[in-house]
Amino acid sequence: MKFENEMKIEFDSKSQNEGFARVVVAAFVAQLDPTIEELADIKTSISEAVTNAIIHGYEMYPGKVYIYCKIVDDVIYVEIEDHGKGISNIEEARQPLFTSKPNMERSGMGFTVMEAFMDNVEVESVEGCGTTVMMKKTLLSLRATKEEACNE
Amino acid sequence: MKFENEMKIEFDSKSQNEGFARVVVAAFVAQLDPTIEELADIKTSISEAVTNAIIHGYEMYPGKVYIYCKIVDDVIYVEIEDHGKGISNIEEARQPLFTSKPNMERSGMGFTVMEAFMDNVEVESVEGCGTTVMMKKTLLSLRATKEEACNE
Amino acid sequence: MSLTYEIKHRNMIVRLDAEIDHHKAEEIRDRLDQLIAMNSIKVLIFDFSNTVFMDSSGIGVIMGRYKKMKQMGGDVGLINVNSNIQRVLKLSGIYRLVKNYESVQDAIKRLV
Amino acid sequence: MSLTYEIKHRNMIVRLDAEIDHHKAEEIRDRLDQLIAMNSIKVLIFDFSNTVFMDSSGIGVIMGRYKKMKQMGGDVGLINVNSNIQRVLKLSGIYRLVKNYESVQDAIKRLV
Ligand SMILES: Nc1ncnc2c1ncn2[C@@H]1O[C@H](COP(=O)(O)OP(=O)(O)O)[C@@H](O)[C@H]1O
Ligand SMILES: Nc1ncnc2c1ncn2[C@@H]1O[C@H](COP(=O)(O)OP(=O)(O)O)[C@@H](O)[C@H]1O
Repeated sequence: MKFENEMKIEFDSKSQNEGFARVVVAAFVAQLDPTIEELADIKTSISEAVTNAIIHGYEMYPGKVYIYCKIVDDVIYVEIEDHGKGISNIEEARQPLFTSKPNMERSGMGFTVMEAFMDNVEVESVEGCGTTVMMKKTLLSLRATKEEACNE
Repeated sequence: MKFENEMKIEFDSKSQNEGFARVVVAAFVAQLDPTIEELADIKTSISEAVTNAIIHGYEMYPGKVYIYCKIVDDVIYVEIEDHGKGISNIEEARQPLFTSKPNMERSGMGFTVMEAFMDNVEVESVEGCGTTVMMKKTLLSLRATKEEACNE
Repeated sequence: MSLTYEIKHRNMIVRLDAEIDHHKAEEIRDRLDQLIAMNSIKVLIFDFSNTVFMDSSGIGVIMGRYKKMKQMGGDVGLINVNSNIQRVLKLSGIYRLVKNYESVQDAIKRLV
Repeated sequence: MSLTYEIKHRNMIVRLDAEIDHHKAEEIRDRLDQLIAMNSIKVLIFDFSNTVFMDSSGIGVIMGRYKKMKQMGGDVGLINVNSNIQRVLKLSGIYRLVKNYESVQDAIKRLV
């Protein structure tokens, strides 16, 4: 039988909610018993996408950040959405070290971190409408445990 | 200036999400630096309302539980909503020890716990449509800290 | 589930989970009833030393075991209950039937 | 903010917060720049021994301080970086400019 669970969360585009978003996703993912490294990968990726929504999507304007999270067996699927200003050139935005806010000391490494730490990252954006980042990761730890259990 | 923050969350009516709901609300409330006792009060009340939505609202049917949480200065406002079967007699339901599921070893103390641990609890319910429990609590710890800061 | 137990002369000490809610309660109840039956337990002591959270579902578990043990001529006691959990238990009036004890020894002395 | 620091002969060791994200980064940056200016710091050592989480905002903070310190003829080093944070730092290529050291002594010896 498939193991499935999903949740949605919506919160204000305030920087103090970045840590909150990490805790929420980490708590939801905890049911899969991830390794410390897997959990760190997911928390870091969430942090990057949520920060981007707040500082690039909404800039100084107040708005809502939406996270949708789904677990199907050992696969975690996360969507981070904002209704902010959108990205005009997604390809350029995803380049390592590219940032539109160097004066804010942004490193331009957000998308690179997500791509390195998750199995798959897709970005959809419409200028003036907002951005959705979709990420997927398979927890190998869980798969390994299951295989062990089968071999016993 | 008013300190304000709000969030909404929506998750499956599965019992493993009871713990998840507690962590989410606790993480959101953490920004107010509650005492251990205040945090325990809030977590316990959330747990009661979410459990009720899952076992009484939806019984064995799958559905969604919704939590809305707002902080205004030192006041925490929480709404727990289900679109389940509703409560026909709210007054009776709120009586200590009243339960419609004694065979499930429910103690009938859920509403009593919420009333004891939160400052104010309101229940709205429409049979066949669902139930919303609205709870409020002022964090005295925060007020005390502020007054101390003023007196210094 | 992280429930562990120890049995001595038909007395069973059960160290409960870190968090007792409805999700956990069902597992705990089934496991306890199985252990009680298999070992003809007379005195059941709930040890809360690992438990940091309990909602009213825990009251149901304790009351259910209390009724069961009493029917069989046994009894139930509690040890190491933290103050937050005590506040939940107090509300329910369960302390008229089931008491907190200082230690396992104390509980067994008074209950057996 | 839980940033603490120690200054010895214009060397400053800064023990950073438990979680470094964009929210914290702004505070950390402002505090560091103030401390660097006030104490004419020459060598800045970031101590990550309390830090359990860092995202790419932390890279920005380190890079920013690195550029600043270099301009003034100073330097920057890192100590006690856990493996998850190292993975974030590695991605950015920052290790070509700023290195991990074994200890405060080691860092000061090589950087001063
Ligand atoms: N949600 C978003 N809304 C608008 N623009 C975005 C969003 N996310 C990323 N961007 C754009 O993509 C660029 C690169 O993002 P990223 O790799 O995370 O680096 P950084 O956040 O350090 O700038 C950003 O500088 C910004 O211009
Ligand atoms: N969300 C809900 N939907 C439908 N019925 C509910 C809901 N919440 C509470 N009730 C009703 O109110 C009764 C009392 O609730 P409560 O005081 O929490 O005790 P318990 O959950 O132990 O039964 C329940 O037994 C149930 O009949």
